[in-house]
Amino acid sequence: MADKIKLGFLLLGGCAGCEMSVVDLSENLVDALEHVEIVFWAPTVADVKYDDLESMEDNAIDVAFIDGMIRLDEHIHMAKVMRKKAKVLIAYGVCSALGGTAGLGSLHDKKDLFEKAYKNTPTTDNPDDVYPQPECLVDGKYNLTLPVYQDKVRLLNQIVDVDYYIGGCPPHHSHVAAALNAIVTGQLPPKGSWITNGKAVCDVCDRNPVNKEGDNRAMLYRVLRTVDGVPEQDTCLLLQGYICFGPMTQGDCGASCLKVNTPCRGCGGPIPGVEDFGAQAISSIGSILKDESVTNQLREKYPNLSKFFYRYSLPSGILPKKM
Amino acid sequence: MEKCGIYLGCNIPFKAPDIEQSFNKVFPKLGVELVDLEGATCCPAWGTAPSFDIDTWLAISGRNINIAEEKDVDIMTGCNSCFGVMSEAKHMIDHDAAKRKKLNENLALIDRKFKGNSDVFHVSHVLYDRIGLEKIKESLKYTLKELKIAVQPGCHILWPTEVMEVKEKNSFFPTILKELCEVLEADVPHYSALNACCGMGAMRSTDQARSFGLFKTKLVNMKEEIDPDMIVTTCSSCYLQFDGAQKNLRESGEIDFEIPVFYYTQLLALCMGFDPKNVAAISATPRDQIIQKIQSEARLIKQEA
Amino acid sequence: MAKVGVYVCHCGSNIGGVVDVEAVRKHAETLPDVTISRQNLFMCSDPGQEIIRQDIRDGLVDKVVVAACTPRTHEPIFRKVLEGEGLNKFFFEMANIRDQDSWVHAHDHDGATAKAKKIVDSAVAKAKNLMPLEDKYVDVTQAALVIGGGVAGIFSALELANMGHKVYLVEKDPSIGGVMAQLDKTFPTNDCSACILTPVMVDAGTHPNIELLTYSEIESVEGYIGNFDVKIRKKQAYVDWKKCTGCGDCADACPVRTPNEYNAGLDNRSAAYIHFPQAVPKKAVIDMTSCINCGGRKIGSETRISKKTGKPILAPCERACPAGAIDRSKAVDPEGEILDVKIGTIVVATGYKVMEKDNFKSLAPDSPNVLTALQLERLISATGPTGGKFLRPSDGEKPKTISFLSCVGSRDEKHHTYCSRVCCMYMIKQAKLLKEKYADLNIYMHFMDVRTPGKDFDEYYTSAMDMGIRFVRGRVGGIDMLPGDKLKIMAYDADLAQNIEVESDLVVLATAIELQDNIKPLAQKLSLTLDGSGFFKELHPKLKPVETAVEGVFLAGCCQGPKDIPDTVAQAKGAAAAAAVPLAQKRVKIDPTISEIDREKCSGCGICEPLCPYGAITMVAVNGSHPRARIEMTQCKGCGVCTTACPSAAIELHGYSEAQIMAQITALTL
Amino acid sequence: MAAINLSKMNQEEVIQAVIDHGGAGITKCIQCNACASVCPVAKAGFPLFGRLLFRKLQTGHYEEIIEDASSWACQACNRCTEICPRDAKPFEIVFAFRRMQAGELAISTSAFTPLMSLHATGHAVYSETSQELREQVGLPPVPVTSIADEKAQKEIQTLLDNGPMGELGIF
Amino acid sequence: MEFEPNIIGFACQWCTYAGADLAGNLRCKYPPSVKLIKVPCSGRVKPEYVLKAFAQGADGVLVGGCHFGDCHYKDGNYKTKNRMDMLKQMLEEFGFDPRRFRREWISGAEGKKFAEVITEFTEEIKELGPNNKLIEEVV
Repeated sequence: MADKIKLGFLLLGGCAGCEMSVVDLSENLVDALEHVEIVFWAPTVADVKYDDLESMEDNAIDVAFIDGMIRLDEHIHMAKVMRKKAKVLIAYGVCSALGGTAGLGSLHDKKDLFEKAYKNTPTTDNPDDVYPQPECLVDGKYNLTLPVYQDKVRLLNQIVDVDYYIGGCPPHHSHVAAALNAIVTGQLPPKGSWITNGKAVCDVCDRNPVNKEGDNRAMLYRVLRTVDGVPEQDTCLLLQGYICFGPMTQGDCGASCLKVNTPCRGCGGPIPGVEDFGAQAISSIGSILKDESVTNQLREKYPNLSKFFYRYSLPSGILPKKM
Repeated sequence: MEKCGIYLGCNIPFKAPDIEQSFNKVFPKLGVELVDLEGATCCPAWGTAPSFDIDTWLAISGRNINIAEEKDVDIMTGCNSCFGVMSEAKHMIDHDAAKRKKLNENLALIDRKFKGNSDVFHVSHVLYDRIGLEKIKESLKYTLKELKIAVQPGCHILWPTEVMEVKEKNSFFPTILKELCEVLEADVPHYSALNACCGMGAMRSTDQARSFGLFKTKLVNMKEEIDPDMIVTTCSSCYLQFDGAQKNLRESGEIDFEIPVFYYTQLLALCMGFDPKNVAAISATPRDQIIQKIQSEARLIKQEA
Repeated sequence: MAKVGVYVCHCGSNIGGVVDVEAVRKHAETLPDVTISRQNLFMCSDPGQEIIRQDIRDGLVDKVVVAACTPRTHEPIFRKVLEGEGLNKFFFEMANIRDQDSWVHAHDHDGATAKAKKIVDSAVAKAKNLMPLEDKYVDVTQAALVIGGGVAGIFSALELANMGHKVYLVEKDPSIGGVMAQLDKTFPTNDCSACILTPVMVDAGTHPNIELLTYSEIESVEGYIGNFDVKIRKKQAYVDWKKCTGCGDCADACPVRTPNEYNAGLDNRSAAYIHFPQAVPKKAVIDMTSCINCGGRKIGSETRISKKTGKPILAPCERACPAGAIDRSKAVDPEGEILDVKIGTIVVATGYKVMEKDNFKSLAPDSPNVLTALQLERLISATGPTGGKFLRPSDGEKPKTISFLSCVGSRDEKHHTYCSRVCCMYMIKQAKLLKEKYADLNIYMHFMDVRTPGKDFDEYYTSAMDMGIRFVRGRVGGIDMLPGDKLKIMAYDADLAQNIEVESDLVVLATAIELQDNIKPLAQKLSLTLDGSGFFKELHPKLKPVETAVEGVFLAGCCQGPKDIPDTVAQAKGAAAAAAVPLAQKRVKIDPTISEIDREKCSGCGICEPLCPYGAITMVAVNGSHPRARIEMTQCKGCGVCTTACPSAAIELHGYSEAQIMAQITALTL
Repeated sequence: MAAINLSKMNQEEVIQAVIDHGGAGITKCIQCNACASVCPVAKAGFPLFGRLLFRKLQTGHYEEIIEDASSWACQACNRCTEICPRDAKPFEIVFAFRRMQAGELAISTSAFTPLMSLHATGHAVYSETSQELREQVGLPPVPVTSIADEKAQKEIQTLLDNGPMGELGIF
Repeated sequence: MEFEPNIIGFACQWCTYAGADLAGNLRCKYPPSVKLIKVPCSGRVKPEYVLKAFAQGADGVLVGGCHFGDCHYKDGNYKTKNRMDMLKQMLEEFGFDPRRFRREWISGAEGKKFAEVITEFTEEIKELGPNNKLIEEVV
């Protein structure tokens, strides 16, 4: 048997949900392990120090998956180290690829975010205004450090070269399986690509009116949020007035959210060829609003448009942060 | 009770205070509380600041309007000139950002800031548009049946229509004052020089003879075409010209008739039954006779049970 | 790598007098992919074109950028040059450094030169990304549509019909004839309007190639040049026109009185009426908005039998009709019927209206003795409300003094800034006709200035002075109403330098000509735009006066701008000739700058489908996969709305592609 | 009258001055005479009204007409503005010319009294005898306007003194 | 040297572009700040283009289309309005001065208006100063 393909997993600024999708492979993972071995999986699975990765030989890992966005100098450092150690580097999951929900933090400055997190939440009691400091001298001799918080969220590809991208929050396990399969069978697309079927959620959505006999796409004559009532099953959410990003989002998830009556929020990332998810969403959604009154409804229901349209992708936009 | 800032100007408080008194009587009775505008100055008159410097004009008008703003009321004025000056000033301030900026720089010198919350109304606009003919009709004690009125709306309440809050249907053939008189049951026929200028104001101070000439044309036209029992105006300047210049013309032998002149609220106050000693006491052209006639027993309106 | 040739035009001194042309040329030379950069006095001239031809022949350039005027006029000229040399004609891009640069920045030579360089950068960036495109052709339906049956529409229709083309002539009123049918006489020959128009109307009504559709309106227009699908609504006349003989008995029997449009509201007509005596077709209609349903004879109601007489109870109109053309018990659709016709080209000749006097508050509009000139025209016409007797409306007295006011609503920023072109002449005509008939009539003509540019026009004007008609120079500022229904004109005689007043029995306002009220919906149906004066916009004010921005749609008559009858007829014939060209060519070119879907990229979300204004997009199932979008080439007009909306970036608009626009943005910024 | 050599007239400068003083419509006037036909100044027989004034200004007349009092007879009735077909706002041009005259103190002496009164009391028109009249009809002798209000008088003086009018030395 | 703003204008060929040509015909004067990119319809302008222009340092961006009811393609300008109004709000949320972005309806007959809009827009941007910040941040 040929050498197994060596995989590595590294979590940066994220929740490890993407790695849960690997676990969700269940039996498939067992099958896969015939062809691959995982040589690094931190910090989610193994407790390691910086040294453990730094001391590996360069290119020791065949394919590395990095999930999470980049907010701390530690993230930057580890991403660079991992790039050296890996032959192929995959930005795994929407945080790593596009910034993710945490990327919306770039619409605020550090001061705002710290005040909110360490002082102003209802359950926080911080009368002395204590905030995390990058350095702290304890007992006059122990210089303790914390990773330095950066001014904005960055994407992996803004730090190192990225070979492939996988969207999703998290990526659907079937998507992960397909990616692993491509790796194992050597059927990866050209470098720099997204590993995706390249079609929108609508393509695989049973609700899409285009996919139904005798039904048609139509303009939106109202805007609803899910709090306004439970959407009808089986009918396209857009047609009902629930803004759904299915048309502009990669559909490798198999339209999972739609299956549980929830509108797509775009975690799959934009269809290849589209540079800026939010700008395209404005363009596409803005086109099918019947008239100005519907646009106004949308603006009323979603007072902050940027956080709505860029929910998973703000740092990847042409304007990547608050100016 | 609806509130309205009463802007007096100069002519009314100093030359015809009986008009001021007629406001005090008439408006509360019609459900409008008059709010004093303490410290208000001249509007400023066309011949003063507006003839010298636009920003100074806007500053003085803006200050007057600001006094009303601070009391949270609109402005009502009984003088057409004041109405014209302040309406045009307000229009300029509202539509020209640079002028507004300059205005507030000027007002900052006296610790004021123009907000733009108060509108400028004429007495006749408040009567016609905000109070309404119906309410006036209900307040009357005497009728003017079979009395003929020549109305004189005056110029500044007609043009430019662009700057006004309340507009005539056709400013060249105005009907607001006509309707206000008709509700008193008087006869208000049309005469051809209805919208002609009376010659008061700047023209009279520049050249009295020419001013009187223009006035005479109009007065004679009224007399010949409709021969009215009285002349009714809602402009204090027109009032002074019709009342005063008529006397001059008669004394110089240019006319041989006299027509009593009323400011509309004076006439309205009389019809409501107020004492002429308060509301119609000062005039150069006699009007005792017609006042007696108006407040006569025969003209009492019978209240329906 | 592209070989871009840049050619900078001086346009005489139009560009060269402001922009440093040599500096721009030099700058272009430094741009990547630019192989040649040249300048010439007039690039559009033969020698200018030859420079480009030679460079193409020498293999020096394969993409051409001309920095000159606007592509809106000159792009076709240069494309032909490329085509002539065997280069794809879409390998051409224009840099507009005249209309949008030198002409507007004459005060800033450096700024204009710097801007010209950026504009060239942008054009070169686009040129590098140009793709070859091929023209496509479709067949032309052999029929024309003329909208409007006034003198313009009639002549356009006749001209096309005489060339052998099938013509549908659509008129909203019951008869063709338009405003000209309301006129008494016409200047400068004073021939009777009816006498010269009626025979032409009859020609149009009887021509074998003309299908007359009066009392009809355009419901919708779809399609494109050569292949318009037009729906025409034949309004409900409530009279069976196949039986109606035009005898007018129904009109005589009808008791209703409602303002008569034909007489400009000066008298009344009945609800059942014939448009006017010389109507073509001479058919009656019943105007249901004013009909009072005599005898409870609502349309479609059952006929009741009188108990007294035992006869059916009929409305007077039904009873009067000797031809049995009115049957009120018959339920007919109040909306009329819709005709579907296929059309190759369209002539729009919807005419004009004159402004109503109510618009002019200072001119005593409430006086019955203030008339518009069109009302006077009816008042002095033999077919008018007084049978041609000149009597003033308030009391039927014969006027002794009449005043004409010019430029009412014309040359006035509060109404229309343009000159209505015909008022001076028709006022003089009306004055002359009156003076000829009533020598003792005092006539005052108040003018800003008398405009008489036309054959025999000025002689017509001066002869009016000889007749004793008095001309006063000075715009009238107001009219007072005097006792006895008289009117006092307030004027200022500019030549006398004196205020004057004129007491008149009758005042005539020469009110402005403007587009008909309800024309905007028609404009939208036809995708036509209006110009700053509110008339239909021609494609070019000088060189394309009958063409519009919509290929295959042409303009004739006053809907394009005020004009007199000779000019209207000339333009009508011109529009007919232009509209006949595609019919004669039998096929037309389809512009390839339209959108196309990359089926491989399409996700089938369907967002684009409801957006297309022409319904060109359909979702089509393709072997096994979900449906994908498809654009019908002949229906797409290339707006790019779908391209912008497509969330899968699957739609390309040829000629305005993503790569081209992005390259331009980059060229203009970085 | 001898012919005027137009090429020697200062047209641009005069027109610019009119515009600077608030008469931007001066270049729009086409001498249609509508304003003159209804102007009270014209009808009362003053020599220099509306259209004629505008023509003079358009052709660069200034010194020749600076002392003419006609413009001060303008009633500001604005009928001209309402009907001007060019939307030139004739009233504003007349007043612009007035301001040019005022800037050179080319105003009648009778205009000074109201100005000084405005500065002193806040009212352009005021007479002592009014107190008696007011009491006669049952009003307090002075109204609540600036006439009895020192702070208000200070305010109006500040506004007048700090503008161009303050520089004319009238007050 | 005085700051001359760089304004990128996306102009529909039937209205705003034609209006700009008419401004030339009428010899209306305006500052040489604006350079137009001709598009068939304002509905062809992607919000992305506006962002791109700003990111690459444009001081102002104008999207010009036909007045409502005048669109050569019936209703492309309504789409433009929906898209661009939302974009403008989003720009503001990004802390970007929305005055740098304008959506204007200028018809082919409004040459004078085109010149006025550009003059006024240029003045406004001159007051705001160059769009340096964004260049630093993004590029």
